[in-house]
Amino acid sequence: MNEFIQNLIPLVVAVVGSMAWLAVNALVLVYCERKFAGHIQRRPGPFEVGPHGVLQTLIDGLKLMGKQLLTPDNADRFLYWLAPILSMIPVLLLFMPIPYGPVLTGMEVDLGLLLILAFSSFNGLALILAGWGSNNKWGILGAARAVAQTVAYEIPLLLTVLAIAFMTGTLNLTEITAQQAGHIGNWFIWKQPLAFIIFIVAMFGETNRAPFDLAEAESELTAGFHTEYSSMGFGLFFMAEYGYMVVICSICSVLFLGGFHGPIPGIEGWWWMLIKTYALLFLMIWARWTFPRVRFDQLLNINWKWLLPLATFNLLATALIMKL
Amino acid sequence: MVFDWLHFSIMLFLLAGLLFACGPLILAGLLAPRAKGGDTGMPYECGMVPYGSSWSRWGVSYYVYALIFLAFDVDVLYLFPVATAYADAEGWVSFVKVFIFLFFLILSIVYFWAKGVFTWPRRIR
Amino acid sequence: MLQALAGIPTQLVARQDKGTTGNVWSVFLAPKQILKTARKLMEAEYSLEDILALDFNEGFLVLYHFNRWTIDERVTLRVLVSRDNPVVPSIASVFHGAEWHERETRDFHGVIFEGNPNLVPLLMPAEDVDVHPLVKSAKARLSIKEVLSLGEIVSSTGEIDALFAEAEAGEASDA
Amino acid sequence: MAAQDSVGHKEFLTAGGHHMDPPIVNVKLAQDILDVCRSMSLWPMTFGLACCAIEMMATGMARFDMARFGAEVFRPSPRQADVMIVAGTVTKKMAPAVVRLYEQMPGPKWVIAMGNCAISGGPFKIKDNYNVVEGVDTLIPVDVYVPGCPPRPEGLLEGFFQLQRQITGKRWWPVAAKVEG
Amino acid sequence: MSAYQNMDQMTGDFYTQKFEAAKQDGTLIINMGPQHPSTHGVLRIVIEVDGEYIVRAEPVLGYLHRMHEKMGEVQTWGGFIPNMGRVDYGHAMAWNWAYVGAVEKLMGIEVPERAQYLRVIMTELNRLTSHLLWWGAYILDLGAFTPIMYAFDDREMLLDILQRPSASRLTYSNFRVGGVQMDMDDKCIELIKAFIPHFRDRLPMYHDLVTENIILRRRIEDIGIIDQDMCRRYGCTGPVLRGAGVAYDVRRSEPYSVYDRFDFEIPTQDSACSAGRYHVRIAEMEQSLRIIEQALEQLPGAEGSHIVDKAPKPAMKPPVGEAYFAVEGARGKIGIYVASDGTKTPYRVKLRAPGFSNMNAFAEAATGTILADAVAILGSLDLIIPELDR
Amino acid sequence: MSALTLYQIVALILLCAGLFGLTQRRSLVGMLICVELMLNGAGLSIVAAAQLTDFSATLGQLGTLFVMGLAAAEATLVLAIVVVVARRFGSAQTSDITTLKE
Amino acid sequence: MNALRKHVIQPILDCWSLLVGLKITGKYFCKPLITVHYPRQVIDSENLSTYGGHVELVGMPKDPAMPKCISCMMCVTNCPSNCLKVVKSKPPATTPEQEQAWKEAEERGEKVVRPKAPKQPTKFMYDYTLCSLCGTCIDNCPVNTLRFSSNIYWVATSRKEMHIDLLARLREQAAEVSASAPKPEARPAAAQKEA
Amino acid sequence: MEIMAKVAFCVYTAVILGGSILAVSSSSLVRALVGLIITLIGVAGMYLLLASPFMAFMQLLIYVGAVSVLIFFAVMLTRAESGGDESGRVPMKTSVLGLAATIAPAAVLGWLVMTRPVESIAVPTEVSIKQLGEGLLSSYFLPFELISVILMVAMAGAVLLTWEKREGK
Ligand code: SF4
Ligand code: SF4
Ligand code: SF4
Repeated sequence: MNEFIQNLIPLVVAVVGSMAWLAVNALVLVYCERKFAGHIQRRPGPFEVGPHGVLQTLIDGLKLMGKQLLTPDNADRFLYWLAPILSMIPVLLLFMPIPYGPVLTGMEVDLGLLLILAFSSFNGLALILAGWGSNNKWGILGAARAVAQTVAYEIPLLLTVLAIAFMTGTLNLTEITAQQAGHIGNWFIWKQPLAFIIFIVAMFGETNRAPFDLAEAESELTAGFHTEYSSMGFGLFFMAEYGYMVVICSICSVLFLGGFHGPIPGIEGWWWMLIKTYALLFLMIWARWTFPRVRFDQLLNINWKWLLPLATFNLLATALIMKL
Repeated sequence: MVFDWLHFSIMLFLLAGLLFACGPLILAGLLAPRAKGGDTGMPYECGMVPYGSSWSRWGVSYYVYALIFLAFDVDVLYLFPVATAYADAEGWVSFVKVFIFLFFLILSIVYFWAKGVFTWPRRIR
Repeated sequence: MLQALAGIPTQLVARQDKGTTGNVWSVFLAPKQILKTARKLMEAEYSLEDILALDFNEGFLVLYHFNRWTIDERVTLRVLVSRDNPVVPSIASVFHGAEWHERETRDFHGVIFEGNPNLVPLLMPAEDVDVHPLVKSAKARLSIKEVLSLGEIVSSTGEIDALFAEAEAGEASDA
Repeated sequence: MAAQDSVGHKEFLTAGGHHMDPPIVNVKLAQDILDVCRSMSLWPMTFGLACCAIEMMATGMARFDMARFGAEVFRPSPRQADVMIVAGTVTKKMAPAVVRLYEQMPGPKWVIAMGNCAISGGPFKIKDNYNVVEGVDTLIPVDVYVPGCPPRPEGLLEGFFQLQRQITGKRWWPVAAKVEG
Repeated sequence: MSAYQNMDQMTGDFYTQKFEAAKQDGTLIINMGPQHPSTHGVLRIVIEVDGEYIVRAEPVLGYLHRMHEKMGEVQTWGGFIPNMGRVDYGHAMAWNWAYVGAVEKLMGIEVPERAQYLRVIMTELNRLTSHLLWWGAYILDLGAFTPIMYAFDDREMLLDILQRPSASRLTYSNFRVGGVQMDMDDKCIELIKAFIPHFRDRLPMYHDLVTENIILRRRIEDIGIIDQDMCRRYGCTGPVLRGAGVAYDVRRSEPYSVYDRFDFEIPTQDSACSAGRYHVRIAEMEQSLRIIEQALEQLPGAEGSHIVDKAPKPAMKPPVGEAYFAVEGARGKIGIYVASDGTKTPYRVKLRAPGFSNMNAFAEAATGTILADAVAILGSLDLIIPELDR
Repeated sequence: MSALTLYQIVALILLCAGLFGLTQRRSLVGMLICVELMLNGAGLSIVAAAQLTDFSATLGQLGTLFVMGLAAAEATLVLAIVVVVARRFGSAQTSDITTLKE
Repeated sequence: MNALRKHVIQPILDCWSLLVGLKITGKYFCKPLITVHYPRQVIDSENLSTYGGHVELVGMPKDPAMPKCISCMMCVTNCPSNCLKVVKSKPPATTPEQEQAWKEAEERGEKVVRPKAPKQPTKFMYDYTLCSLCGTCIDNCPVNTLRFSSNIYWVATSRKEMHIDLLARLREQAAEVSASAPKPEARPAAAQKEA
Repeated sequence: MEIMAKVAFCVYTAVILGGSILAVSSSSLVRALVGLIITLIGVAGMYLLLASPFMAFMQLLIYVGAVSVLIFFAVMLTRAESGGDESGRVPMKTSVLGLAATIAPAAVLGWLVMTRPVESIAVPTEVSIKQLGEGLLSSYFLPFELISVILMVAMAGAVLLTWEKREGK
C-alpha cells in the first residue's frame, strides 16, 4: 500500500499540475492573443482591467460563470450538454504524456503519441454533438464542416507523426525527445523539414484556427457549432480549443524542435519547452490576425492535393532512406 | 483483472477533466440569473423565426467526400505498430512490405484525383 | 431614341430641356405598350434606372427612367393608370432589375404590376399588403398639370395634351 | 443593482411573458463580485442597424479601442452577448427581431440605445411616420441612452462607463477633460 | 416554457413560407440576417442550402426602411437635406449633392465656382472614406481581422478633415441649395494636402497585405460573375458595372459641376467577378486622390463664395416642374427625381439608390455557389443597407 | 468463475444486445449500430481469450485489429449505400425500400 | 511543363505572399500605437472643437447669461425635426389705467409707445433626441445665437434628460465661467446628471 | 489493488450494459449512436484492463474517431421528418420474435461459456506494440497488406456508389 501511495503522489501532483497548466494557459494565451492582436492593429487591446489588462481574461471567465446557462427549447438536452463536457474531459489527459521537462512529465507512456491521438478524437465527436444537439441550422452546418475538416486534416497529421515514429522506432514522447538531445542539429526539423511544414499546416486545420476556422466562421455561419451555447458551455468549448492548441503545439515542439532540449545549455529544460510551444502558439495567433479565411473546398483541396500526397511521399522517403 | 498504473492514471486524469468541465457548469447554473419565457428558448436564426427543425434531411453529401477518407485514416493507423518495429527490422523486405501498403494508399489517391472527387465545381446548376 | 421606339404607338412624345429637368425624352404610353417598348429599349442597349409612381387626381403616373451607358440621353416613359384599377404590365421579364422597382412601387402606391414574378411586399412588412404610404390624401393630391409640364411636343395623339390643355392655355409658356 | 431587476416589469416584450429569475445562489457578496466582473467584460452583440453602427465599429477600431475595457469581443450570436447596442433606427419590420434577439440573450443582459433613432426615432419621428419605431425603449428595457446622430465613439465609451456604473454602482474611470471651443 | 416546444410549430414567417413552398428535398432553409455579421446591417437573405451550395437565395429588404421618400413629401425642400446624410452613410456627400443638384436644376441656380470645387473635394474625400470602409469590411467578411483596423486608421484621418467643414463625422448634411454650409479653412486644406502623400504611401501596404494575398485572391477571383448583360438587365452601375468592363461613370458621361475640368481615369476590369470589382475600387481610390489634387490646385481663393448670395431658405418654393439629377456615388449612379408643385414641400422625391439595383443582381450571381462565395459576392457589391431600404 | 469467463459473459451481452437490436431496428443506420455492437463483442471476446490464455496474444490483438478495420470499411460502405438510398428514395427505412421495390 | 508551372510551381511561389503579409503585420506590431486612451486622454481639442455636439445658445458678449435671440422663430420653423421650442416673452402686464391712458392718447392722435415684449424668449426648449445635427437652425438664425456645443461626451439614463432647457444651460455656463474662469475639467457627462 | 481492478471491471460492465441498452432501445438514432459510443468506451476500458492499451487506443481511434462519425453522417442523411427517430413502436410480434432469436444463441453460448471454462491465466499477457509491429511485418504481413486493399476497395466502392458529378461550370 505504501508503495501505492508513493506512486500515487506524483500522479496526483501531475493531475493538479495539468489542471493548473491548462487553466493558466487558457488565461495567459487568451490574454496574449488579445494583446498581440491589439498591437498588430496598433491598439493596446485589454488595458484597463488590471495593470495592462492582465486580469481581463480572468474576469471574462468569471463573468461567463455568472451568465445564464441557456438550453434552447428544442435542443436535445442530453446531447446538448454532453458535447461541451465531452470536448473538455480529454484535454487534461492529453497533457499527461508530454514531457515538459526532464522530470516534468505527467507520466511516461510508451504509447504516448497514440494516447494523444486517441483521446483527441473525442473533440470531433463533441463538435458534431454540439451542432446536432442544439438543433440550430447554423450549428449543424458548422458541425458538419468541423468534422469534415478535422477528419481530413488528421490524415496528413498522422502521416507526419508516422514519419517521426519510423525514424525513432518509438511512440514514447520522452524517448523521442531524448533522441534529439545534444545539439540543435539533432532536432528532427532538420531531418524532416517537409514533415514539419505539413504538420504546421495540419495543425491549423486540426485546431480550427484561422485561416482554417471554417467551423465557426463568423461571417458565414454566425458562430458555427457553438451558436447556441451561452455562458460556460461556450466557455468550455473555448477553453478546450485553447487546450488543444497548446497540446498540439507542445507535440510539435517535441517532435520537431527537440522538446525540452535547448540550443544553449544552462537553461532549465522546461523553459525551452515553454519558449518553443509559445513560439508556435504565437505563430498561430499571428497567422490568425493576418490572413483571410479559406473557403471550404479550398480547405479540403489544400489537404488532398497538397498535404496528403506530400505527406505520403515523405513517409515513403523516410522509410526508404532508413533502409539505405 | 490486474491493476495497471497507466490505466489508473488515465482514469484519474479523465475524472479530473470531468471535474474541470462540470465544476464551472454547475457554478454557472447556480450563480446566474435566468431569463425565461418569450422567445428565449427559440433557436437562434439571425433574429427570425426558423422554418422547421434543423433535424431534417439536408445535403450532407457535400461533406461525405471528406468523410470517406476516414477509411484512409483508419488505414494509416495500422502503420503505427509497424513504425515501431521498422527501424529494427533487417533488410529490404520490410521496406517492400511498407511500400506495398502505402502503394495502395497512393493508388486510391490517384484514383480519386483522376475521378475528380477532389474537385468541387464552383457552382451548381 | 426615336428610331428605337419606331413602330410603337405612343400617346405623346416630347423633348424636354435637359438643363432644367435632366431629361431628354418624355414619352407617354398606354399601359399595354410598355412591355413592347421595354423590349425595344433593351435592344437599343438602354438600361433601367428606376421606376416610380406619382399620385395625381387623374390616376397614378408610373415613370420609367432609362438611360444608356454610351450616350447621355435619359428617356422617361410615362404610363398613366386609373386610380381604381391601377394595373400595369410588368417589364420584369425584360429588365430583371425592374422586379424590385415594381415591388417597391406596389408597396408605396399600390400599383399592380401584372406579370411580376414575385409581387409581394419588398420594403413594407409582409402583413402590410394593403398599406400604401405614399398615396396622397385627397386634399394634398393635385392634378397632373399642376406639377408636370410637357416640354416640346414632337408627336401626340391628343389624349394626354388634353390633360394639360388648361395649363398650356394658362401659362402660355412652360419650361 | 444587478441585472435581474432590469427586466420583469415591462409588458411590451413578446406575449410569452419574458422575465428574469434571480440566481439560485443569491448571495450578495458573490453577486457583487460577479457584477464587477460582468461590468468589466461586457460583450456586445454584433448588431448594427444603421449609420450609428459605423460609429460603433469605429469605437472598436484602433483610435478608440473599446477593447481596453474588455468590450472588444463582439459576439455574433446573442447567446454569448451581454449587452445589446441598438445602434440605429428600429423599424416596425425589424422590431420583432429586435425583441426576439433581446429575449434570446441569456441573463444578465443590458441594452444601450445608441443614437437618436434608437432613443426616440430621432430625425425620423415625423408626422406621418409609418415605419419607424419611436424609441427602442418602447420595445425592450433600455439601460443607457447615448444621444447623438451619430454619437461620437467617445460617447459610446461613456455609455459603457455609465452601464458599468449602473451595474456596480461606481464609475471606474477618470472623467475626460473638457473640450474648449 | 416557450410556445415553441415543438419544432413543427415553427413555421417561419411569410418569406420563408413562400420559400418552403418550392423547397427541394434535402435542403435547408436558413435566414441569413437580419442580424448577421456579413450582411452589414439588417439585410435579410433567405437562402436554401444544399450542404454548402446555395440552391436559391432571395433577399428580403425593408428592415431599415426609413421612409425617406415619404419624408420628402412632408419636409420642406431644405429640411430634406439631413435625410440625404442618412440614406447612405457611407457616401453621404454624393447624396447631398444629388439632391441639391436636382433642386438647383429645378430652380436654375448657378453655384459659385468655389463651392463647386469644395463640393468636389469633399465628395471625393468622402468617396475615399466609403471605399476604405468597404475595403475593411469586405476583408473582414473574408475572415481577416486586421486590415479593417488599418483602413479605419486612415479613415479616421479623413473624418478629421471632413469634420471641419461639416461639423459631423459620418452623416454629413452640409450641402445647401446653392453651395455648401461652411467654407473650408486653410488648416483643413493643409490637412488634405498632408493626407494625400500619406495615403499614397499606405496604398502599397494595402496591396501587399491583402490584394496580393494568395488566400484572398483565390477567394474572390472568378466568383460572382456579374457581366455586362446582367448589369444591363439589373441596372447595375458603379464599380459593379466598371468591374464588368464598361467604363461608365456619371462624372464622365454626364459631367456635372466641374468634373469635366479634371484629368482622371475610369478604372475598369474585364473579369466581371468579385476580384474585378475589388480592383476597380482600389484603383478608384487612387483616382480620387488625383481629382482632389487637381481640385486643390484649381480651387479659387477664399474670396470666392462658398454659397450663392441670397441662398434660398429651407422653406424655398421652387417653380413647378420636375428634375432628375444623377451623380456618381461610391456605389454607383445616384439619381434623384424631384417633382415640385410650387409649394414649400416637394410633391414627390424619388431616390434611385445604386445599391438597390446592384443588390438585385445578387440572387442570380449567388445561386449555385458556395455559402462562403455568397458572402464574398455580397461584400463585393458594397452594400449600405439604409440605401437599399431607404 | 475465472476472469476470462466474466469477459466472455460481457462479450456475450454485447452480442445479444446487438442481435436483439438488429431485429428491432428498422433503419439501415440503426442496424449498423447494432452490428457494431456485435463486432465489439467479438473483438472483446477474442482479445480476452488471447490475453488470458496461453494462446498467442499477438495474434489475438492483431485479429481484433483487423475486425476493427473491417468495421471501418463496412461503415464506409454503409454510409455510401445510405447516401445512394437516401438520394433515391428520400429515406432509409428498410420498410420503405422494400415497398418501393415492388 | 506549362501545367506543372501553373498548378505546382505558381501556388508555391504564391505562398510567398503569405510571408509578406506576416511581415507587414509584424512590422505594425512593432510600431507605436495610435490609440487615444479616451477617459485619460482626449483627441486634441482643436480637432474636437470642430465637431458639432448638440445645439446650444450663445450669450451676448456683455451678458453671457442672456442669449442674443430675438425670438424670431426662424430656427423653429426651419428645423426639419421639430426639436426646438421657443416661447416668446409676453409684453409686461399692464394695468387697466395705463391701457386707458394709452387709448386716450391714441384717440388724441398722439404717438403711443406701448411697452414691447422683451425680445428674449422666456423659454427655449430643445429635444436632443430628435435632432439630426443638421445645422439648419444655426444657418438660419439671423443673430447667430445658436451654435453646436462641445458637450460631446454625453450619456443619459432616461429620455427626459435629453430634453434640455437651453436658457438654463446658458445661465449655468455663464455662471461657471465667471465663477472659476479656467476650469480644466469638464463637468463630466455622468456627474452632470447626478447633480 | 486487485479490488480496484475489480471495481473498474464492474464499472465498465455497467457502462457497457447501459450503453448497449441505450443503443438498442433509444428511439432517436443519434442517442442510439451515443449509446454505441458509450459502449465502445466501456470496451476500450476492458482492453485496458486486459493490459492491452494499444487495443484500447485503437478502439478509440477507429471507433470513436472514425466509425461513429461516419454513422453520424449516415444518421444525418437518413433522417425523416421526425428528427432522427425511428417513428412508431415496434410491433409486439417483432419484439417477441427478436427476443426469441436472441435468447436461443445466447443460451447456447452462455451454456458453453459457463460449463466449459477454458484453461486461463490470471495475469494477461502483455504484448508490446513493437511485437505487434514485428508480427505485422513478418508472419502476419499478408493480412496487413490485405487490410490496406480492403480499405482501399471500400473507399473506392463508396466513392463509386456516391459519386455524382455535380453539374458545374
Ligand atoms: S441616430 Fe442618426 S446616425 Fe444614428 S441611426 Fe439614426 S439617423 Fe443614423
Ligand atoms: S440642428 Fe437641425 S435638427 Fe437640430 S435643432 Fe437645429 S435644425 Fe433642428
Ligand atoms: S432663429 Fe435665432 S433669433 Fe430666431 S428664435 Fe431661433 S435662436 Fe432666436
